[in-house]
Amino acid sequence: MRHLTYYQAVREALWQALEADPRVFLLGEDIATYGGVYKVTEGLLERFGPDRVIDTPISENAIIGAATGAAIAGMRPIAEIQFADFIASGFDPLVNMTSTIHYRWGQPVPMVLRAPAGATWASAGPFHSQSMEAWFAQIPGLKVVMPATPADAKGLLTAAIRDPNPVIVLEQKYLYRRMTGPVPEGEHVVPIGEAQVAREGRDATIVAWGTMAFKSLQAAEILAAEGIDVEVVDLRSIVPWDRETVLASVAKTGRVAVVYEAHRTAGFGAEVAATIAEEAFQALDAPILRLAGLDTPIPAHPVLEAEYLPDEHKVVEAVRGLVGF
Amino acid sequence: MRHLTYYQAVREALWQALEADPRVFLLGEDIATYGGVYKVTEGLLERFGPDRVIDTPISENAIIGAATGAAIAGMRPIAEIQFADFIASGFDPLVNMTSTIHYRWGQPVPMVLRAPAGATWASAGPFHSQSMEAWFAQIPGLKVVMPATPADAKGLLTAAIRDPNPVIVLEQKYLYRRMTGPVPEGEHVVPIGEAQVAREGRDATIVAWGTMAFKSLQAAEILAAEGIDVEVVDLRSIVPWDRETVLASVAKTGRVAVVYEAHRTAGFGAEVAATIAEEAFQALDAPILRLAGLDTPIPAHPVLEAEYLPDEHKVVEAVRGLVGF
Amino acid sequence: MSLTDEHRRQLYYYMRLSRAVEDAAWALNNQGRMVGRLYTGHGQEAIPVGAAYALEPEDVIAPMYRDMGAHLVRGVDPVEVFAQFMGKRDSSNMGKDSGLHIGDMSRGIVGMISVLPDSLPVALGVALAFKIRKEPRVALTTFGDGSTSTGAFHEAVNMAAVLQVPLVLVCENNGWALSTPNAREYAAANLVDKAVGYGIPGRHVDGNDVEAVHAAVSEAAALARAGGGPTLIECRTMRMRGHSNIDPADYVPPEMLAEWAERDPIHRYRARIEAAGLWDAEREAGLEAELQERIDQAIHQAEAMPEPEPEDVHVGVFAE
Amino acid sequence: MSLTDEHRRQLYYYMRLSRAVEDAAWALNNQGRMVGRLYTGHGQEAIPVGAAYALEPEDVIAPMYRDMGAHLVRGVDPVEVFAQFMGKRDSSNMGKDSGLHIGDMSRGIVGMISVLPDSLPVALGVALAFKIRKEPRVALTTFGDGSTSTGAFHEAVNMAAVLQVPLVLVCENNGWALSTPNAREYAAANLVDKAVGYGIPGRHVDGNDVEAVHAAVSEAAALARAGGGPTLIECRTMRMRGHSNIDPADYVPPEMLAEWAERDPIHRYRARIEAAGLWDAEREAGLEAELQERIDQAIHQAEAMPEPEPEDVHVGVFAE
Ligand SMILES: Cc1ncc(C[n+]2csc(CCOP(=O)(O)OP(=O)(O)O)c2C)c(N)n1
Ligand SMILES: Cc1ncc(C[n+]2csc(CCOP(=O)(O)OP(=O)(O)O)c2C)c(N)n1
Ligand SMILES: [Mg+2]
Ligand SMILES: [Mg+2]
Repeated sequence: MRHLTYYQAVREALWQALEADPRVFLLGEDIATYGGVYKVTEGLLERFGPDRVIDTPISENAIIGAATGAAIAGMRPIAEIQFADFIASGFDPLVNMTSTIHYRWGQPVPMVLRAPAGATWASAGPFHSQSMEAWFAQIPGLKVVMPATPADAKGLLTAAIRDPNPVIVLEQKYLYRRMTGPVPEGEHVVPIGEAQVAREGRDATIVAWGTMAFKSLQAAEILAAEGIDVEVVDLRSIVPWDRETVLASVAKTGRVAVVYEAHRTAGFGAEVAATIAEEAFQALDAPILRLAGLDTPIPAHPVLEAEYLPDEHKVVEAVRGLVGF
Repeated sequence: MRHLTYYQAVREALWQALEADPRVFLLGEDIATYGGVYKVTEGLLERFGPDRVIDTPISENAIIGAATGAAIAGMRPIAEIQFADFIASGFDPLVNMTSTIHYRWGQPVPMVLRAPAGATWASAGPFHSQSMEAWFAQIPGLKVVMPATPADAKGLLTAAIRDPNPVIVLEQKYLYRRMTGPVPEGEHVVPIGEAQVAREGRDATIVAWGTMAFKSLQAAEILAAEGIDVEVVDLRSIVPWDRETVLASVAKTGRVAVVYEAHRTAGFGAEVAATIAEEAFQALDAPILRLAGLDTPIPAHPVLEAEYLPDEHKVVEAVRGLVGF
Repeated sequence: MSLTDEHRRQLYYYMRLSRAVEDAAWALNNQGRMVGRLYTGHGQEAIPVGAAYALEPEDVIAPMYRDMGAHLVRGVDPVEVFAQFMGKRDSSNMGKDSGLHIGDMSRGIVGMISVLPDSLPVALGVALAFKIRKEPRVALTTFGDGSTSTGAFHEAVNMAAVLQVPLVLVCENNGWALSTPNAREYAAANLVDKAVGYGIPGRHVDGNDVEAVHAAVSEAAALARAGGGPTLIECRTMRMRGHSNIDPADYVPPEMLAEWAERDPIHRYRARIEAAGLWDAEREAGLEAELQERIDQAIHQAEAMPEPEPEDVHVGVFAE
Repeated sequence: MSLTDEHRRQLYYYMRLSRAVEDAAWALNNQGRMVGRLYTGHGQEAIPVGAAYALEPEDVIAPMYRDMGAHLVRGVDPVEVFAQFMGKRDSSNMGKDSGLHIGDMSRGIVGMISVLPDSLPVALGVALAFKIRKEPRVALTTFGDGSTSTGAFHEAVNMAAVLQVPLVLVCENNGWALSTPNAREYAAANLVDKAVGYGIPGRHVDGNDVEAVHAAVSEAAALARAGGGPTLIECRTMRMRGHSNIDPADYVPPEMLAEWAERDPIHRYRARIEAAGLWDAEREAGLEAELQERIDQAIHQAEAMPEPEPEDVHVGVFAE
């Protein structure tokens, strides 16, 4: 199969959706003329014109509100927030208006909110590095996906565009240009809510998502060389999340590490761990381990950033402890 | 000791702080002339004047930003957000600016953000009932307290006002006029970060906070009549939270239910449960149980609201199951 | 659209119906027969009625909580209103939300939420959809004076102006945002001065004159439909009751209420259509009886509707 | 304050120093010797220098990322700037944040964050503190044209106007918000038209004329200090480089750059002070040498400072 880089896979999903469905349009800051700060939307203005690829003022609240309005008026808007951190500036419409419309009056809101999220291991600092999936997971009515491969970047975005609900796609900016992989050329849909067993193993389970799934697979290779055989479950979707696949893996291995990049406290990994504690209590041979970002802002200096972030080496160390328990 | 209602205890803390410290002032919507929608700030304008009790336009972002600015300029602002739900409209300054100032350039931000939070069991509906402590717990740099008694309402607010950090006080609007209790007349400080064993017991531990601590104590009485002796730990502070007291209780009882009003998924109870799963694995005789609000918006109709909310009867039922495990 | 005699009688009718429904709801609420509080548009009826009446059926309106009249003009039946207010299972919000948060895109009504003024950016999006599809439709949204202090207002109006979408912005300036008077909400001489900063036309209208509101909105809608972008219309009125039915509003100077009582939009309009020979005591008596009956029946019907069942709470978080 | 000869030479000095520091940083950044990207105020130096120079030491400034000159005027040494840019342990941000996010209340500088324009409501709060304490101090904040589209801007400016706090609002309108030109940011003829809607004085100033900026800010500060509330000053300028050092900015028409190059604030001001007999080639040569040495030394000193240690990450989330 043909290989694409992660950001190219995102662009392909957008391109194909714009081709296939006249209701689809894009809006966001600097996405048209500039092609987006990560050049993900480059070329789309030229192909689809300014009515379907719309540059907006710096107005995250209005971008999210407008996408919501266009969605209920029959369009399939795809809004980009330039960095996921800035969703905080449009937080209210998202969590109070967009997320509750269907529950309150039965009106579907088929919109997508895309945003580059997560750290870069390149000093992007406290306001261009955050992973805030836990905020959205607290809000009923929002779906959330975090693709960890180019194929999933295309497939989950495509699923998001077709979903009748608001879906937040937290694209992993670390992977945009670092990860290349096979991506189906034509229609490619990855169902929202299905985890992927990215690697099978017997000794322990790692549950991870986004960049941490990528790092965990690297860790698994290192561990394999030591004779430790870990299973890596890439969650892919945060809301809804695939409890069955996770619980089945834990039932098999009896040991689990939950690895996430967001701040440890009240991160989504807490939900995963709590669920396992509730549902798989008797299958566990060791305490559930969480490895996560620190409870500090995400610092800029590489020395500090490295200390903040979980990476393959920290995963390896954690899993060694887990297996030795 | 003299008894006060919860909202009176809040007002007394404000009153005494305004008396004691010229740096203290209040700002918010309808807090001055009107005395606040729950009349918590009634009488303060008359006593302290319009320079220290300030009505603002409907501008949650600017209220939070202005409190932050006044704090770094040497004041001790106490901002009110009329309903905690509307913090979403001022989310960005809080989570990105206010919370990171000290970490990034060493400047303390001694401000308090008060807001009536939680459901009312009186049809306040999706936008006047939310409990969003988990959002703030995900943000390093914000302290969060949720008093469950009049004494704590006064003592934690007083501690918050004196704290050199931004502290969010999620006052429990359900308790404002429903709960009366002894409150020390003079200076009364409840240290932030210390849980309270609100009831001692042997058979199981309930960890709860805010209104759910109140309801859990009611449940404990019912359970006691059945011969089930539960310990109720009222967390009081969410950030930082008192892991030691919780873990000690779990070590003693071996069984734990975490009860919270917020949406179940990714609620702060997930953090508590995950921590117990990690730290007290070998002390547990039963799976950690979570009883929480549903993963739906908080509905208005009493029939639906009752279904959404955990209450003393649901706690009783859950604990029966836990003890019978 | 210029108003025929029949139109003018209808404008009067809708204002009367709006007030009758709200008066009945006031009583119901005080009797504990409603879910949640009541926020009325008593004294402001000319604005939602005049504005909604100026729209075409295929247009979309995103009204605020005082806009009973706008709902009625769009075809919402009083039965639906009372069912909604009672949180009935088959009401617009199915008991999940309360108040006048009725939403129904098939009739072009965006359901509001409590957070202010969150329908405004949504209406911008509806208008954007019309623009993209090159449909000759407009979106209209109403909001209070207090709501113009919010960031949501600013971002949405500015973006609407930049994108030149067909949006009509109707501010119901009733002098107060809960207990906060205009002077503590904005420092400009007139709220409509904000239009200058957005580079869009601004109109200042007597909000207690239903025909003036209708004319201003008709003109703004025509401009928007023709690709001329948004207009900000400030309708000056007065909140004649408390913020909600539990607010005694003793912060409002009694003189102010007395002064505005003179300008009641319904009384004024009745005088006007009577002077024009379109209305008389007999018609009035007939209307009175009709409204009475319609309201009584509607309450009856609504009250007979089923309450939500506990299981309903789980339904509908996501669309299938 | 009227400008003496010495003041005028200082204005020139600070603009030159600002550009020299930024030029050096540009080179450092391209060599990978900085943490994070670089956003310069090249071509806009007259605004932060003129504005900061108009303040009293006890005033507070909340600058934006292009305001090197404002920091220098407030007494930040180039060593501190380079240390900050390198993320050194003893820099303002201790390596935890990067860019010109220097904060130091002892010198009246509010540290900005990336989210736009979050210093604006903070500056409002600083001004509010001054007002409450009845101190004759003002807060000043600068922000880009693009930032005026945000809700944060609107809420803060409106509240400042309503509360009549001593705040000076300086918009550095450089024509662009990243790739977005003014015409797609706002629809008004002039950005300063927004002042009308806020009911505050608005001033339109040539942002490439340091004395004009200084005069406008002095006047606004005097008004604010006297209890006259906020003023919005639009300083018209041009962003002469890419948004950051990695943006080639090929969306900017070359003619536009050429036209503005003619109006470079430093070259213009040098001509002006030369014409006034305050400056000459000899002084210029001396300054050149002095700057060169100062910058070289500063970089050296900064580079010798220790990097953060891994454990530092844990320090300082909360104040004790
Ligand atoms: C963002 C937000 N903040 C606060 C409130 C609480 N609140 C509800 S109505 C209201 C006053 C609104 O005033 P205005 O917009 O003038 O409308 P009016 O009630 O006068 O018609 C306030 C402060 C809210 N609903 N949303
Ligand atoms: C809320 C928010 N949205 C988006 C961004 C990304 N961003 C950084 S700078 C910038 C352009 C700012 O333009 P302007 O305010 O005119 O300042 P300039 O860079 O032109 O000096 C954008 C969109 C941001 N920092 N904050
Ligand atoms: Mg009003
Ligand atoms: Mg700019």
